[in-house]
Amino acid sequence: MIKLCFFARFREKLGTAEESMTLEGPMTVTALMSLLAGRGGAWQEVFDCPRGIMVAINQEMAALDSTIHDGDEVALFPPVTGG
Amino acid sequence: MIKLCFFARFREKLGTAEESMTLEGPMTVTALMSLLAGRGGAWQEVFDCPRGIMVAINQEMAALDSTIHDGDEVALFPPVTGG
Amino acid sequence: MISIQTADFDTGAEIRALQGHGSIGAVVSFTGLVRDMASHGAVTAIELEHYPAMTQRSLETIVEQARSRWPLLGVRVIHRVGYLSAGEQIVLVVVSSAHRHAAFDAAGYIMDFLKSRAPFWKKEYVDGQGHWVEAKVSDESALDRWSQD
Amino acid sequence: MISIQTADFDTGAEIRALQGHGSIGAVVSFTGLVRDMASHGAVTAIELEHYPAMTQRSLETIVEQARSRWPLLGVRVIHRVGYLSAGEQIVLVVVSSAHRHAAFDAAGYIMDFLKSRAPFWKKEYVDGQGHWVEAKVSDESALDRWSQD
Repeated sequence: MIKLCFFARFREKLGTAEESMTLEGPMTVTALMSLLAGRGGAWQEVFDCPRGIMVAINQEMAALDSTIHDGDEVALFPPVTGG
Repeated sequence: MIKLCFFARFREKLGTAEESMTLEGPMTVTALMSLLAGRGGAWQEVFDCPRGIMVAINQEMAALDSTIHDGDEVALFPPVTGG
Repeated sequence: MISIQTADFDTGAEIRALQGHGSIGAVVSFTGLVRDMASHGAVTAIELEHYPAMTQRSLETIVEQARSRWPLLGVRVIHRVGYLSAGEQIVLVVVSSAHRHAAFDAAGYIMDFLKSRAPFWKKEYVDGQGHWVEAKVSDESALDRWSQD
Repeated sequence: MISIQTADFDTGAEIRALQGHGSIGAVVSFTGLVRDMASHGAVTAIELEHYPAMTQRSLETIVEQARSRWPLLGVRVIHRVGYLSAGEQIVLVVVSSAHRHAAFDAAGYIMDFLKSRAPFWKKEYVDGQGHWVEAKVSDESALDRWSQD
């Protein structure tokens, strides 16, 4: 199981802040995004193109080719705009 | 007549903060410094070498080859160290 | 040293708190405020969302990096979250050092990385309508000036 | 906007006073303090001399130059003169702008020029002995980064 977290525009568009997901085996962030985009609707809109998507694994910034393992917390969000 | 002002280390070394001086005609800052150095003693020590001396004419920073005219206020001081 | 909070802060008190040490010669502060104008109209308020589990850690990393680059004597970072009205304070960075260039550079560095690395998202309210603020390319490119080689 | 005074100042109040305008997004402050150490020992106090007829004008010129380079919404400069004990505040520069880089750069610019162009001289007291502070080459060379071409 991994935990997925969505923030800001993504959270609103998807209508959910987090979910749990069963992981078949380690996969890249890109593969996870394809999987989510495959759900269609808002999921496809948000995750169809990896451009403009930031990812953190276990609260550390990660890259599109980073590997996700069982037990990870994976957060997907638009570029940050604080300060 | 011109007014001469001295500050900080110069003021202390010369034992005077300001004086009035009769000007024969327009002269450069360099010429004024030679004239002051010619007084000997502390004056010579301070004005013998123009390096490390800043000058302002009528409260504006000036250069060694700037011209001093009658009625000017000429300030001579070491490099500033405020802030 | 790092606070994420809904409450407002007292910039003067935070600056005074960093001035205690006798070898401090320079204190630089940055305060970010809610501007009343956006490209699409007058902003009445903003809403700041964050990623609680990650935000504190992210700011700590940024501050550690600043401390490893400059000899700093004190650092304070406060970032607010939740609803904030136009004119309200959003963020405070205060840095103290023996010398002014270290304090200026470190405060600028922390703000540049905070803007593009710390997980905060801003929604602006214009005529009662919320709009998520788009990230600016300039925030990402601002990091270039801190790249070492 | 520019004050030369013996009295202390309230950094927090000065920053607040510059935050009034709704289009302000960034306020940067610099506070300079009397450090308790010099190369030749522990400093107990300093004495600041200035050139009254010129100092105000000199600071005005520096602030005008900063205003012509960056879109500033407010500028406040306070420089103290006379006797100051270790730990006391010497100088304050506060700059407000719509954007943070303008505020950071303008505050840094004003301090760099103030340090090498404004007629103030500092005497440090170490064991009751006064020593005039020597100008640092780094203060003059700090101006290079502001040269435009």
